[in-house]
Amino acid sequence: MAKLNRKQIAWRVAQDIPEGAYVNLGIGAPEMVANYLPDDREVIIHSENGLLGMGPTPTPGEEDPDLINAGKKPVTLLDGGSISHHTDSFAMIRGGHIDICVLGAFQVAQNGDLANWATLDNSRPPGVGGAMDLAVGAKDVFVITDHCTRDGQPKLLNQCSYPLTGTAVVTRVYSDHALIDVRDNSFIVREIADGISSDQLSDMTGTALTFADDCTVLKTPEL
Amino acid sequence: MAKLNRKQIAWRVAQDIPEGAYVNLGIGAPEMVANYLPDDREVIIHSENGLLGMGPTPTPGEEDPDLINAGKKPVTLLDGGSISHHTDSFAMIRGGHIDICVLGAFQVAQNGDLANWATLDNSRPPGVGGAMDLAVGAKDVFVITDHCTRDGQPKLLNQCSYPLTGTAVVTRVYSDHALIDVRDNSFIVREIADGISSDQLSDMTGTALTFADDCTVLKTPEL
Amino acid sequence: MIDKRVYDFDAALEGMKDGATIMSAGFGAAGAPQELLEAVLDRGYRDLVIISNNAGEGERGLIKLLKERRIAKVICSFPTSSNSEITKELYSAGLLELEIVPQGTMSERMRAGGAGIGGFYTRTSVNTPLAEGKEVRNIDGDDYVLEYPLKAEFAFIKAREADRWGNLTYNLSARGFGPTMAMAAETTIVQVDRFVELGEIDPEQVITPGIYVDRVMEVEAS
Amino acid sequence: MIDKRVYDFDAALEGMKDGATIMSAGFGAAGAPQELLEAVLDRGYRDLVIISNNAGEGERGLIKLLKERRIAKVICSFPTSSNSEITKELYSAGLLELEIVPQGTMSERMRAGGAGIGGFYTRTSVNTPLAEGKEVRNIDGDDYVLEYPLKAEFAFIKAREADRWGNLTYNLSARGFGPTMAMAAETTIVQVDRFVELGEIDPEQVITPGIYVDRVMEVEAS
Repeated sequence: MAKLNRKQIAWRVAQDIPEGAYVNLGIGAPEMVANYLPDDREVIIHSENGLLGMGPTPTPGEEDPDLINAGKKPVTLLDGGSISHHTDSFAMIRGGHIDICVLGAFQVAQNGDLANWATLDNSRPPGVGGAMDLAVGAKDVFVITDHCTRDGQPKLLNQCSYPLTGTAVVTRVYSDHALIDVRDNSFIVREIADGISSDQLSDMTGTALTFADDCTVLKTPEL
Repeated sequence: MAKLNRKQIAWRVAQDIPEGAYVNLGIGAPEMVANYLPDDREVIIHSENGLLGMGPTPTPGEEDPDLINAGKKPVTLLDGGSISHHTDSFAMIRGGHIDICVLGAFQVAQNGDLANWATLDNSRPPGVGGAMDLAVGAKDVFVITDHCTRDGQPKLLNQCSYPLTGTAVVTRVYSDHALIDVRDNSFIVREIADGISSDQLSDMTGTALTFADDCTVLKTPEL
Repeated sequence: MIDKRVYDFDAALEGMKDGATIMSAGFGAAGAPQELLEAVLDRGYRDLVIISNNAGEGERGLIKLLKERRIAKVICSFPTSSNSEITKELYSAGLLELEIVPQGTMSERMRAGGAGIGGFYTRTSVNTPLAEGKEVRNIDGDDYVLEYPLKAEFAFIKAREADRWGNLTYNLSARGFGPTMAMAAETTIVQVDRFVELGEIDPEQVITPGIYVDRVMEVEAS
Repeated sequence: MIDKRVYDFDAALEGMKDGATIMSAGFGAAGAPQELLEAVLDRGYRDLVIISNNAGEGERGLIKLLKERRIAKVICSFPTSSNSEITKELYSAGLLELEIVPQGTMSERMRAGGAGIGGFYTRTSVNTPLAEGKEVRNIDGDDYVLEYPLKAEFAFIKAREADRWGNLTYNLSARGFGPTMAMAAETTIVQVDRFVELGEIDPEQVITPGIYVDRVMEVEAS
């Protein structure tokens, strides 16, 4: 059984980002997607704090504390990049101008509901950041997630039990076991990791899966 | 009987614009106010089409068709001037950041209602421009107007008969006969042109006037 | 490679059709995309709905379209200018529909369309004929009118510089409605004075980021 | 002569008081007005209500105010950072009130406050706990939540350059919430890297026009 590691999931997402797309990459694992975009593909990355055309991490010593991404890490701007203030940056998000955003998730429901900002643990201060804006604003919401929690609970469910980020927003899930479209109130498995059976995947999922007729093996390089 | 000419009315308004005020001058007679601001007084003039810190008319030959005022006439920018797009420019107006706007009027009512955008003549296309935004947005709305229409009808009334621009917005009227505050549902005469009696002014007005205890002569230079 | 540059009006106007709704930037002649509008005229499109601050001025652009009776309706704040008799004539003859919107409300409605705002409350036009039939709501003691977003199929914009990503700068008060209309249209078409290389515009001086722009064309003033 | 420049923190903070509501720009440390916040700390003000994207980060500014228990409440989108334990501790102990607002809604609410918008409808947060108790309205088939403007007595901003009229430029992503907060506060106080002469900033490159700025002070990074 060969589940994907985080880099491989990020690589797989990157292959689906088309030339010319405006893409917002969430904090954490989604940020890694930028590392695996094909060299010949021009993609414009948006960061909620006002960057459009974000470039790679600067070489050590070249960091500018005033040029950071949503995760507050130093970044660069590509030629053609631009700066906007926060309200203008969120107008891009909320106005439907971002083609794809890639987010992490605690839970995803088969109707596309997303829970990724708060758990049921009230001792921790909640924090939402730009997640709710991205969830409703981006044309496509891709989720990167492990198929199950660390203690084996499914994260793909009939219905989310955690507080929602948005309803009916997720369009595709990239898990460590499969690539799954969310459509017509169903999880439709498009690609499944090598060595994982349909039954095994179903056992790890909290609701019924539909397997596409042309469901193939989810292939990634070693990373 | 010495009524004021337009230049004299504009001069009188200009004396009431304090140092540091952000001021929007409407198209037509209000534009002339800029010509009479005291030389030692720094006032920042806003034009609805995105200019802040508007300067005087350019010298002939120096006009830029892309640097015009709300009346579409060539202007200049002072040092410290800035450009904004239309929505940002109207955010200044509507957000209450303009201290004073000076507008023309067809009619003003004693409660401060203003009618200055449409008559009852339906054959002419109506046009409102930024008048309704300025009327509600500016902290003070000063009106420059003749006291009566060309055919002798009063323009200061108990109630406007023309379509309104805004309700309870005018704070002061500068007419060719008097300077009148609009307060507590009353026209309060502060200054009256030389040679005009209270009775004469009342006869030209479509509602009762209150004369301030310290009402003085409205003095202007010859212009 | 992303390349939003086009080199002729046919490419610039791809998808244009009779009955299209077009936002046309410009305040008077400043920032008016005259050549794009005239290319629409040349190609015979009609029954157009125009969203523009003025229903034409002078002899160019919208005035030409009005004279040729290509425009069914104009949504604007101030239709006439001292030098635009045709607008008055068509309106008086019942041949031109006008929808009058306060200038700030018009601009804010377009921003709402571009920014995903479903509606907003403004004090502008309360108790006036322009608020007739609209919902009024008292918020903290003041009455506000509910206004809805304004969108369009096309925006026509005139800018100073564009790069191949569609980033724009403008010239002085020709900025006007350009940045807002660019957000609010499905397809934003820009005529620019000159193309520049990617990276030539300082990231802090980009006024309209390319995300809002579909096509840019270098057009010499005619 | 209009001159918004001040030369010490006492002049910059004139009118500050216990219980004041302060918008503090900055996203993480970028654009955070640390020295202004610390001047508030030094002067002993308490029971402050802070509006800021984060409830502090690192060791400066808001974190110092939190450690000294000067802040009663923070309105923010994301209170904690990897390096801000104090926020979690105070919250867990019931010593800090937090109001969580989606980042785009927070920004838009401040813009509404600055632009005279009485309220607006957004899809953000519909059907989530952050929309609880709020009016929901279906517009053209989608549900929207009604949000109201957010204003404050003071805005603290960090900018790059300022002239005596208060025109501002910013450094890269330190722009952040600055331009919006400047619009939304009664008194906007700006710490800048350097003063420039009137006219040195190109009129097209002014990001925050002086109309939104009350005081500017040159502050060396400390």
